[in-house]
Amino acid sequence: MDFELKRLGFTLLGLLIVLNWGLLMGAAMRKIGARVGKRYGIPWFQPWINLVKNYAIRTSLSHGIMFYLGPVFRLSGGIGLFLFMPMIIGSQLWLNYSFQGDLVLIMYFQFFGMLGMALGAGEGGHPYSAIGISRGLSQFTTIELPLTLAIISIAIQYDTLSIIEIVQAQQGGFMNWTVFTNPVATIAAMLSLLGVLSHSPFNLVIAPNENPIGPPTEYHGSFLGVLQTNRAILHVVEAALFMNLFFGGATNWFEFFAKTFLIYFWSVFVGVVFPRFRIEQSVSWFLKVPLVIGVLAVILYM
Amino acid sequence: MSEEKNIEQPSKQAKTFENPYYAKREVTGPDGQKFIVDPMKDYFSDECPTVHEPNSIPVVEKFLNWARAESLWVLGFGTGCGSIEIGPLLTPRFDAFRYGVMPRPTPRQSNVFIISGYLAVKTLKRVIRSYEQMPNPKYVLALGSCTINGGMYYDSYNTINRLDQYIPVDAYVAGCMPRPEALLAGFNKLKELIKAGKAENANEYAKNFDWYKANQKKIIKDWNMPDYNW
Amino acid sequence: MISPIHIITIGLGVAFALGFVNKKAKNFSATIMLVAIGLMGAISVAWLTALLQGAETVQIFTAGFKPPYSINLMMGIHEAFLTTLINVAGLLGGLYLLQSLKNAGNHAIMVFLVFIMGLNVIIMTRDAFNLFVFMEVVSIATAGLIILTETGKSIQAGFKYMLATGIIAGILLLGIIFAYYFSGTLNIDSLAEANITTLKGGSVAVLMILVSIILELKPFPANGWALDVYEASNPGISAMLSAASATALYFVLFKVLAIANENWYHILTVAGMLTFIGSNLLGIKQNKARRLLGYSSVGQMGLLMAILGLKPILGDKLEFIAATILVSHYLAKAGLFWLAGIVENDNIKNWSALRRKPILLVLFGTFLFVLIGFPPFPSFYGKWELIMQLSSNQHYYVLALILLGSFLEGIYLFRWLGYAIKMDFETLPELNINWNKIIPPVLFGVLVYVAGYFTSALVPELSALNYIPLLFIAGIYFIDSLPAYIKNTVAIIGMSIYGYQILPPLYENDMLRFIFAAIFIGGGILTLTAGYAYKGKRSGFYPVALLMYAGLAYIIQATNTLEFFFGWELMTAGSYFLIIRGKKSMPHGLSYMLFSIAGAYAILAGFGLSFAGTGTYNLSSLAGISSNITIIFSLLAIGFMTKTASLGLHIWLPGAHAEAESDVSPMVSAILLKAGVFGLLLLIINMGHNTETAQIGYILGWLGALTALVGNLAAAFQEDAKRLLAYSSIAQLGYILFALAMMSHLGLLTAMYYSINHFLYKAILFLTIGAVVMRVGTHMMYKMGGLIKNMPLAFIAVLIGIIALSGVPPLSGFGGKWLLYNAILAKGWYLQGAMVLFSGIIAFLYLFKLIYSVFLGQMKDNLRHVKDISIWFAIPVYILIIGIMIISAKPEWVLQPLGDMISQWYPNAALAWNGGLATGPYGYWNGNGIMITVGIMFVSLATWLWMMSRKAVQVKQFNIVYSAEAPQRPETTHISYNIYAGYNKALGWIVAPKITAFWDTMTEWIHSLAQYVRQLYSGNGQLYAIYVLAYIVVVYFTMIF
Amino acid sequence: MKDLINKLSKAYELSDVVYQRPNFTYATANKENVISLITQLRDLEGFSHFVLLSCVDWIEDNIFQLSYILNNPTQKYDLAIRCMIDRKEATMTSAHHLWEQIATYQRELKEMYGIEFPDSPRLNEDFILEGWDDIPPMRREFDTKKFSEETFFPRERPQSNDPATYMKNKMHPDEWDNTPSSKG
Repeated sequence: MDFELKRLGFTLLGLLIVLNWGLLMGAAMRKIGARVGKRYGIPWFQPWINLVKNYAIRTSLSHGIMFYLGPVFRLSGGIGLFLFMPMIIGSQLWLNYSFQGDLVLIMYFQFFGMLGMALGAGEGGHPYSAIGISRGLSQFTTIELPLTLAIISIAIQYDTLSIIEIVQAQQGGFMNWTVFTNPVATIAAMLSLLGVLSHSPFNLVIAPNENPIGPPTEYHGSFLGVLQTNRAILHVVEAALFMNLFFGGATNWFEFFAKTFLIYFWSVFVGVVFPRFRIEQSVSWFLKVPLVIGVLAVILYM
Repeated sequence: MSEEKNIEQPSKQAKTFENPYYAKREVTGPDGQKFIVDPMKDYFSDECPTVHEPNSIPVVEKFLNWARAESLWVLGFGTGCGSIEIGPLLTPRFDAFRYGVMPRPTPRQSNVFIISGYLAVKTLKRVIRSYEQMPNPKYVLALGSCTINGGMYYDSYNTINRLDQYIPVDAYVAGCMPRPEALLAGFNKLKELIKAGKAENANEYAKNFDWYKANQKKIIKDWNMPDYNW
Repeated sequence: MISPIHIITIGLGVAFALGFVNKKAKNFSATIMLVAIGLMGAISVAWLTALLQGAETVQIFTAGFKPPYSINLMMGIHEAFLTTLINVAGLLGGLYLLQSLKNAGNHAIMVFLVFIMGLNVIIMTRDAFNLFVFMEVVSIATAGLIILTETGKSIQAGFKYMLATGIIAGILLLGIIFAYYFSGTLNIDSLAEANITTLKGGSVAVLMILVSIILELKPFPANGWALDVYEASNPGISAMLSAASATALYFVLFKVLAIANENWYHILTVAGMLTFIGSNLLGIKQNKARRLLGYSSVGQMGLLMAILGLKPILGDKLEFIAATILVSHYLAKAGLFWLAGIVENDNIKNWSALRRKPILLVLFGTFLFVLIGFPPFPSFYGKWELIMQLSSNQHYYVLALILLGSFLEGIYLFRWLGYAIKMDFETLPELNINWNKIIPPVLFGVLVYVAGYFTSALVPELSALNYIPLLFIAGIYFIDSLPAYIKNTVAIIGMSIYGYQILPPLYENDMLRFIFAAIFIGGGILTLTAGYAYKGKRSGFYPVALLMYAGLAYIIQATNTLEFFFGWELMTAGSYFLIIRGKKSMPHGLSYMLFSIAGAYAILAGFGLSFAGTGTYNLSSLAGISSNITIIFSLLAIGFMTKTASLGLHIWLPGAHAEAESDVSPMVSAILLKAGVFGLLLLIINMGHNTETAQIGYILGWLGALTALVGNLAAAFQEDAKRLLAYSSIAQLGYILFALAMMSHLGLLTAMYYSINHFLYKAILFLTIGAVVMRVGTHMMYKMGGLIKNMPLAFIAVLIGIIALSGVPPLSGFGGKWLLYNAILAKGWYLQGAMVLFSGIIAFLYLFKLIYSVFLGQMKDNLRHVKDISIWFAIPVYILIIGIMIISAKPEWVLQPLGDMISQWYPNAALAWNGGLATGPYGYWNGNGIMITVGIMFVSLATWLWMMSRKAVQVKQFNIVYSAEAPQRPETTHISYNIYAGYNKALGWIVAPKITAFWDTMTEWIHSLAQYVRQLYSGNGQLYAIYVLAYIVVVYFTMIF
Repeated sequence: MKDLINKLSKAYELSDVVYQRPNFTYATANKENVISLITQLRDLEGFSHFVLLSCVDWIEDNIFQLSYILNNPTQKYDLAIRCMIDRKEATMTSAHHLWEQIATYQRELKEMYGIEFPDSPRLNEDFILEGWDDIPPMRREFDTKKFSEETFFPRERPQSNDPATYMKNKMHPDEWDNTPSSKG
């Protein structure tokens, strides 16, 4: 019982770290984007201010119970992913609640937040919400396909679906990382990652220019704050997933920060260079190059 | 000129303005039951705005005001010719992002409404709607002479002369047109006001709601929206 | 015992005597006639009972000489039975024709009497010349009866009939003369003894005799005259021709066949099959009821002829097969012609007039099912026995052709039934019904059930069958006039008692059957509960619903293939009627039935082959098959896959499920489809351990994956809520097929888990959406929207349903996905597996569309005041939700026993359980723990956000930011129609309706072929005569070569 | 082009023909003739493109001048047909059947000048103005300044200064007198 309490404490601490790291990473990425555009960019603490401001908004509107539950689902999705994801290998305390489920759980828990958010935004009744969601879901189906293939590939490679075991199998020098032992699967997954993090060119969902902000059009104040909180957590956790699967995981927090930053940077790096895809373009794109690479990754291990 | 006087004036048209979409209608339900649908009541909330008192703990309120001041999300709604000046604001040359200014596409997530110049009566209606849809700590930055006294359109039959008669204005940026630097100065002025706790115009609007509404309805003859657009 | 000769004496005597009766005393003469036929019948019945009790066959020699010098009659068991049939038909037919005969006058009454008497003699006589004479008598009488209705058409038909029978009679006479010339006898038995074919020129005699009798049986294509007769004459007469004449003539063929040699059996088989297929093919294009019945009659006679031709292989089973099919045909065809006389409308589309008198509709349906050979009617057993015998003797082509012909027959018969059940009947005139016209068909309707019961008693494999459910259904039918809630209660009580009886022993002994029985019976009770929401009588619903459940229960309890097939056919019939109850269900009911029949025939063929291989009907004997494994497995799998609606065989499903009533959709989707799964499971656990089946399994795996992909994609592009769910069912069954096809421990576990889950959530979704549809009056999702405000109960149910379906943790669907991952990795089906998982993700598209378009978004004007779903729908739905919650929180309660069960067959790579933690070959999963973790997290976050936003202003649907405007109408603001347009652009080509197009083309071809062949029948009497002659020539040349 | 004008002049009594530019001509026609004239121009003379329909308020002469400007894309030639109608009974035959877009011009003229075009589609719907219930604002008897002052809460405007004196006094009191321009 004592251990259980300790684990709970460490998990909450980890959540706090991840949240702040996510916010900082978000700021850093905005800053990088600005510097690429030769701007000075936002102050590094801007995300925290935005968060505080949003939680401090006084007006609150509700379109109904599901509208209110939408952000709850979304944040539960983010935090849940965090809970089921081992963060730092090497310490029992930073493994969170990952003993309850394996990689498949992570794969499908991603949808928890998406689905809830979709429903919440749906009850908002705004046409753009529905359009945004329909695009998001359409795109997400195809994003998952190469990722699924990559995961099957590494599951065959390591003969397990347990993230902890996958990470442990990669210990002992960077040449053991999946990225070097199974580069094809890594490529497929990293292409999927672009979609998972929904940066440009795969950000039609919230494309501010043609479809103002997409699903969260009606969300404001604390609802929006919850969504931003989730976004910060989710980005770190997604990056952590890829870190665990392909880049040898992390044995301490510094390694964690460095690796998640670089993985996240990959999507930003692509995002600042490429313009946005239309939905049928992005769907077809994922079903061309990444799919072929993913199939190749599986065939190599068949 | 005496001839002109002889010309008889056409009388004012007696017009009623009813939006057919919002007219009451009789509808048959799926079970054959008939009932009246009144869109203005059934589709729009008729609640009035309320005054949201600032946080009772001064330190907290000061902190929150600081956060509000440093995170100004602008409603991207180009109301007049001045909106041409907002674009450069986000370019590397002026880079308003460094002051925490960011454009948002939806009023629900914005705090600052930039009225960029002249306002036709028609546009005013949309401005009111968008303003009312913004959540409570909200600020109006009026840009250009037109918003102060009508500017070069002072005698036009369809542009308003004074914005503050219709919605509360926090800061004016004078000029025709003001340059982006002036706009940045306006933002900084607004920040000062917010930090000083003086930018509580959303509450003012709620307090003087009837007065504002009377002014708005005086010129918007085809008032076909609820009194407060949530 | 009265001598059978008195049948003749009574007939002839009364007929002559009638000549002296006053012409105006028509009532008297008609009564006399009926009494006479009754007496004749009494004699036959008396002989039948005596013979059945062991009396000796008697020979009667007229004029006191022995053959060949006298005419002799015989009264054996065959003769007694057939004369009984003919006299009963004559009695009822006479009753039916009472008015017509009276109107036509005494001579008509006389003719009718002579006709019946003649048929009796034809059956009894053993003398060739006597046979010829009475055949002529019957011919002339028939012609007289045909022109009884004095229309131009009937007179033409009578003429054509005379023309054709004249030719035939001439040839027959020639043949008899030759036979006498060569053998010196006219007695058939003596002719047979003389082995006439071996005599010089004898074969010509045999040819002439046999070919003329074959021609009398109206073989295709030399039967145009007969069809005109059926069509044009009074339906009462047609009934006599079809039931009595055909029966007698068939017996003549049976008798005379004794004189023929081996070659004739082949000729008969070929001629019979040609007729069976040809006339059924032509029937497809036919819209006139009586002509259609004519085609069907001719076809059935063709089948019977072929059966006679198969005598060498059928051996002592011949009589059973022929008798069951003959009796079925006799009862059904007479009944149908009589109904045709009542309907008085020759267009099959106008047979909906029968609905004015529901008993007639029931009779009609009964007779059609008799013709197709559904249980519990005699023809079912006959067909079963026939197929079994054919396959054990390796007559695969004949087997295939018989099934093909039956299938063709099914097409037009069920189309007709569909018209009768579904077409509008308000505009049709009232039926003109006399008591004497209604008694005969009703009596035959009863007889057909009685016959079925007695036939089943002859089949030892069915001795264990429990008839109580069927009696219960009959009971329900008799209280059909009571209000629905009473019948509903009775039905639920009945099912509960039945469940109470069969479930506990199954739980002890057979986990597999227990689970499916629990789904069938538990699901049945739950879906029936929803029936309380219906007001009024709901007539006809309960018997058919219970029939389906009874069929399912029989399938579960079946120990041999016959019982299984019996249950399968009952289930098909019941579900057909359930499906066709929907408003626009006519075409979907038909396509369902056709796929089902085709599937059932595949199963039949498969069972036949397995019988051939093992020599036993036992279901478990499937495991012992050593030959033809691939074919048997494929046939059975295809048969079962018509029910699971796998890709290619799925086109019946969307329409059938979507258009069915609100509480029927869950029955046919959540429950009925599991019958196919059960069949496949049986197949795999029995036959799955072979290398051959493993190869088929590989194909099935791909097929399942493709089904899942196409089903889900198609569902995403639907606008009709129920159609969406129907496509979703296709896809879900695709997962199950995929998992089953792996034939591994985890595969089967996944399939079972999916089956249970699919039952739960699809029942929830279909019930809820069905209830919503009942409230809002449309299936189209874009016409709904925003209903969460009015229907919170429905919303919660659908929400739970879609979360469970989508596989999002923590609800039960995730277990399925986890198992699937492990199974795929363990089996090594990576690419197919990825396809299945991909389609699982596509499911999100339609699930979101479903819940969003219906419950979220903008509410429409006309739906502002709809109420929440009926409480009677909500109760079963919430019971099912509790089920989902239990399975989600405690998956080990289900998975552990399932795993133990599957280990019997596939012990390798099982899951290891440690409390709630399951460890598979690849991963681990703690459903219990996840549920708790997610629950605590969700509740605390919800509370936190609620604390922050508890003062929220409740706004209404147009209070949205709308680019500074306000929405004008909810219809234009609710984004739902074609919401996945972009996705459609990218991937829509996958679901282009190629398969539907394929089946449409097939249908078109069959119709075109029928149309082409139909040109044979020009309606020209001379041409028909030439056909008859040509037929003889062809047979002659066939004999020579 | 003169040939064309001469030809038309005979048939339609054109007056005030002004050859404005080599490719642009004004002509005035009677109210009754205008529609048939532009029909002929469209169908027979190749003026297939309708440029615009506008109005001038000649309040002193108590007339509205309508100008239909047509374009002949093959010859690259514009022809403006002017037509004077009475201000008091400002009604003109609708020409929307010739070019559909004319209906829109006519809505504008109805809204801004109050000119009636019977049978023109959607003529009485709001076009640019929303909820306007005063006299049509482009009629010259409408006093827009007065309207603005009555309606829009005018702010007290600052005293308007002569820029030259203002600059002299306020900004350059010393230098001003010495500039050459002030001397000259």
